[in-house]
Amino acid sequence: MTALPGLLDTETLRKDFPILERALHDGKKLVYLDNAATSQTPRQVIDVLSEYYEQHNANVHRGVHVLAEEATALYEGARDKVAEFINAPSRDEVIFTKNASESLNLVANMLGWADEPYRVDHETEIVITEMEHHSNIVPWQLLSQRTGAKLKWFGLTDDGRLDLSNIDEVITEKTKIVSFVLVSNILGTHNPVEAIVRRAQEVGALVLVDASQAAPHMPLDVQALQADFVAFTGHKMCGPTGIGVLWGRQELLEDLPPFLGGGEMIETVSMHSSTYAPAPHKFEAGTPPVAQAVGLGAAVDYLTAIGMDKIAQHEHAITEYAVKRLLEVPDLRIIGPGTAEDRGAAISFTLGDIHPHDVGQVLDEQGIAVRVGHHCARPVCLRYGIPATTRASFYLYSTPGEIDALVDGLEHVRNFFG
Amino acid sequence: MTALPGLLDTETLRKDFPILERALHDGKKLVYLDNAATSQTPRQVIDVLSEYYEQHNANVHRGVHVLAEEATALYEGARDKVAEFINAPSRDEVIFTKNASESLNLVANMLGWADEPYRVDHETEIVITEMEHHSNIVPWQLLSQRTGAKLKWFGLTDDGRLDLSNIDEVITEKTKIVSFVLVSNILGTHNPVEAIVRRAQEVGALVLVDASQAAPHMPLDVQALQADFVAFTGHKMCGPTGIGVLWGRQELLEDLPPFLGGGEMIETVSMHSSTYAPAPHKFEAGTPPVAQAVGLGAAVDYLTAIGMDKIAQHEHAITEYAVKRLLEVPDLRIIGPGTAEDRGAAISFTLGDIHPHDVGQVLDEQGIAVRVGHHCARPVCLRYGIPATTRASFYLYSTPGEIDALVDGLEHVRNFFG
Amino acid sequence: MYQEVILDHYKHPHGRGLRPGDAEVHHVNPTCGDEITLRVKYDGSRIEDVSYEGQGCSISQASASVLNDLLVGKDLAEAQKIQEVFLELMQSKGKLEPDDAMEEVLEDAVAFAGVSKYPARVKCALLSWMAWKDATAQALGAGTDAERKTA
Amino acid sequence: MYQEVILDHYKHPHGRGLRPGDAEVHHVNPTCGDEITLRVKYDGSRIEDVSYEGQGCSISQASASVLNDLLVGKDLAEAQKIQEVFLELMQSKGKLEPDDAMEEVLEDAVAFAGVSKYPARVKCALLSWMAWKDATAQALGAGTDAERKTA
Ligand SMILES: Cc1ncc(COP(=O)(O)O)c(C=O)c1O
Ligand SMILES: Cc1ncc(COP(=O)(O)O)c(C=O)c1O
Repeated sequence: MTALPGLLDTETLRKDFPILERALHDGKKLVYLDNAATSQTPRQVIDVLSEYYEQHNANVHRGVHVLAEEATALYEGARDKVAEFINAPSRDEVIFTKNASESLNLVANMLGWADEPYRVDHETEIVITEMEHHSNIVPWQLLSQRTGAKLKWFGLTDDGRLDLSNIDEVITEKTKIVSFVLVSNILGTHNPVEAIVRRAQEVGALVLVDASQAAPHMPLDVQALQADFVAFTGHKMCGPTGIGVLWGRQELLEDLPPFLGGGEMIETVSMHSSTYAPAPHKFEAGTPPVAQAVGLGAAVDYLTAIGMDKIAQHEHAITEYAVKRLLEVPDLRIIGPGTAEDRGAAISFTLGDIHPHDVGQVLDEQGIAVRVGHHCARPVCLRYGIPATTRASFYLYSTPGEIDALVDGLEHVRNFFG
Repeated sequence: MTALPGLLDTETLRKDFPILERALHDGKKLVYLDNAATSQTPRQVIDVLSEYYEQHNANVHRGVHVLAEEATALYEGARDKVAEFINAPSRDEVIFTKNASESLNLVANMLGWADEPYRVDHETEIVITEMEHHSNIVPWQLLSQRTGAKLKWFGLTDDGRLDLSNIDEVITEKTKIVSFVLVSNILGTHNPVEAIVRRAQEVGALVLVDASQAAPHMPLDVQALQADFVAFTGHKMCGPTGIGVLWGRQELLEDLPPFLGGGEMIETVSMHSSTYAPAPHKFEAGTPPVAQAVGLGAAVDYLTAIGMDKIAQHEHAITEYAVKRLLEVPDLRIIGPGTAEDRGAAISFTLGDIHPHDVGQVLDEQGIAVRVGHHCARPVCLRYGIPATTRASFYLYSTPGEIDALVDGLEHVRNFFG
Repeated sequence: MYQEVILDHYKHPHGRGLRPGDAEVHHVNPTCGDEITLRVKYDGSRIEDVSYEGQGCSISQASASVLNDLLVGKDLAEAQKIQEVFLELMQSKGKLEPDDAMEEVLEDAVAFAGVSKYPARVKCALLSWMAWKDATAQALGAGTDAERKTA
Repeated sequence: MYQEVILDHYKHPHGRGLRPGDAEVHHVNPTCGDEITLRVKYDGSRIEDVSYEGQGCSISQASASVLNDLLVGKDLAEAQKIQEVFLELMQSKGKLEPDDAMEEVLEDAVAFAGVSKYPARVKCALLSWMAWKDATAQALGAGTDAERKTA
């Protein structure tokens, strides 16, 4: 076992994750390196979910009976936890959605239906980047098609970073919204928020940060980011599936129009017209993912107890080790930053001309779970002229031993197809 | 204990629901009569959820590793189960959403962005009814405001049924969509689908049926309904929160445009344009509520094993008994059909001039959980000139003894405020 | 939560009915349909009348009655003090035991302490108080507190 | 799943390269980025050539090579029969043990039986076959099978 400085006590911590005990393919131990796709769920979260259904389940906000009040308190309590986790100035700025994709679409739709000065229309421009997840590309393509707004984007440098050299031409007086990823799920790149926010503020554009790959892995402070909206997703941060978050600045949430209509989001309804509840409820139509929000609250408690700074430190050490070890593998080319500086714990690579699908399959036969494909970021593959990549991504429970297993596995892949 | 014909063996069956064992307020046994708001969750579903996170959790559709294939098989297996449950001609017609509200908004948005002949615009009309849940009102008000389409509706008769006497004036050649509730959550009314569908087909309008209060309680056959879309929600049918369903006819799903954009719903993406995956994936952007779909599949298994016809029979017997017993309570007025014919298992009522909030609170003190308020159907309250109602709603585990407890509780309420 | 005092105010509300005023607001509790129409009449900064009409549960009705008792005749500053103390009590989640000082300020209204344990009912108890605050802002053209829309 | 036969076809693909044809299609496997450009050339109802270029995993590449082997020279009806049997095998979820009759029809392609256990890879194995079906429909103007858009 390799000892690296800054590692968490993974031996203890891995016991919290029942799935990490699983044996695959005749007894091979699971080496789970697909954390950028989804993280595993600790016992503490699974138990909270069961307890919710066994003890407190009810619809929220509408009841005077005990269960309804308990469920409401748990649901709204989860909002408090998330607000604190991201240092939101107000709990009412935290909107629960079903995933990060809905959060991103929510902003696109708010702006499409907004009044001035927010309205996106054919005279305005939208700015994204070439390293976005499809969930931060397609909503803007749809908005652009439907409003006539022009979609622009930042390109990438050869080493997998944003090319901001032409920032003043990309973000202009016409720009209404700049939406970009804080940490790329394919390249691992950690993007420079400040430069982009500064320019956006100069021209009066709003800023949406896709923090799906950041919230799970590092301290996230929405006030420090100075963005207007921040989106992330529960299942990548030890939480359940079916829950996402959009944080937005209160004045904006007050001014912007609703998206989905229905129960919970109204103030009063007649057949002729309706008025809407204040945020966050204005944006939470229908019965919310109650148990899932409660589960996310438990995940936040779990992560906070360990400490987000400690988790970031652990992952940095693991990533540094992984970069070093991977670069020892012949014919392996990292797609993205070639060091552990300003990068997250997802590393994409190609292995000679062995197709990633084959790499992934042969690794799987050894119990090693990685992701292969375009990782919902196909423009990045186009940019670097590759059909797909293999991606290994780490989390708080990842160990140097797992990196060693990956490297051994890759050797085996090379021999197999050699 | 009253013995009624057609009852299920609730003594055995209630053991499946841990929450029904709960004691409230110093040992009072929970009498849960708020099933129209949300149903309780059987052990069988809770266990499947835990097992998912403990054994199979992964992101779906994108992976070649074992966990990803297992999670995908479970998720898509749940789609098969739901398709069978509603007798869908094809599994690809089943779209997973986060709740019924999203399902209803999805249709409204599809039609707003559709090409001819489906497009809703300022020359066309939308038809709903006065007994809709807010989730089937507000999306159409938003669509009407945003497209200029005219919103029309069927009124109600004094005994809580749809007034279809002017059906030919309400549904006209201009009508693009007729959206109505199969069973009302406030009145309990079971609506006559055939008459409405026939008229809609005559004029070439699409039909959306809100089956949120039907799917949990009776056999549902989307082919027999002859509707174009059917929406319902998981948490009212023994499933988890955070999952809903939209069923739609395949040709329509092929022709209609997507709503939310993102991962999973694409075929291929470049910065300049994207193409979309075939349905159902076209309408499932982002990581879906995987565990919740799997949980819904388990709920469908649970209900099917008991038998939807048997459940319907049980609830009919319970409802008949409840109507009879409630009408014995002085000053109690049922809002909605005054018999058990063509009605579901939700009964709304007023009790003299005691405000429903007070009725609900005093019942709660006795461990009896009912809902009070406008039940997200405020136009119904306006129609009948009442501020709110008290609603008792039953499910497969409801017993005659619980009806008796309710009636005793209401006597206590009358004495308290008398 | 149903203290004798509350039931009394509910059954025999004080100052109910709409009388002439300087401003009128209509507030709704969207979750349950409680409604109140409330008017305030000021004589300078002195509250000459608070009149109201509404429908709702015992808590919201009794609370309006208590409000009328407590605020009519008071000076605005004093009334705001009372409103703040009542708000504090209602937001205490049942954890605040009213002391003598509070009882002196709130009089009958301390009976609402038990209501603060029930989040769904806190809104009922506060409905008339929020309406009064809003109406006052309108009547005196003061401040930025009229964020709730009136119909 | 990586049978010797499959690896052989992957390393030494048969009939690879684009040659003149009557129709060309481009198919993509959206989940993984496998791509194929495929042309068919018909002489009446006889398949004169199936030529292709593509990038993708060993399974998709080997499958295109096997397809070329199996279909070139065949009559359309016979080719469709082969395609259907291959489809059946691939959709069998690993539960179908190819018998002699099937082996007679599919020859080398029975090696793909193991792939059918892996849903994510079935699409790879079928990519060229779906492209062939589509191209054939275009070339012969036949049927309604061209539902997948080509780029
Ligand atoms: C008739 C009806 N339609 C729609 C809904 C909305 O369902 P959900 O809140 O799960 O979106 C409900 C329940 O709240 C309902 O009873
Ligand atoms: C950077 C990034 N943005 C957005 C998403 C979308 O998250 P979800 O699939 O939970 O909606 C993901 C993950 O899939 C991601 O990695």
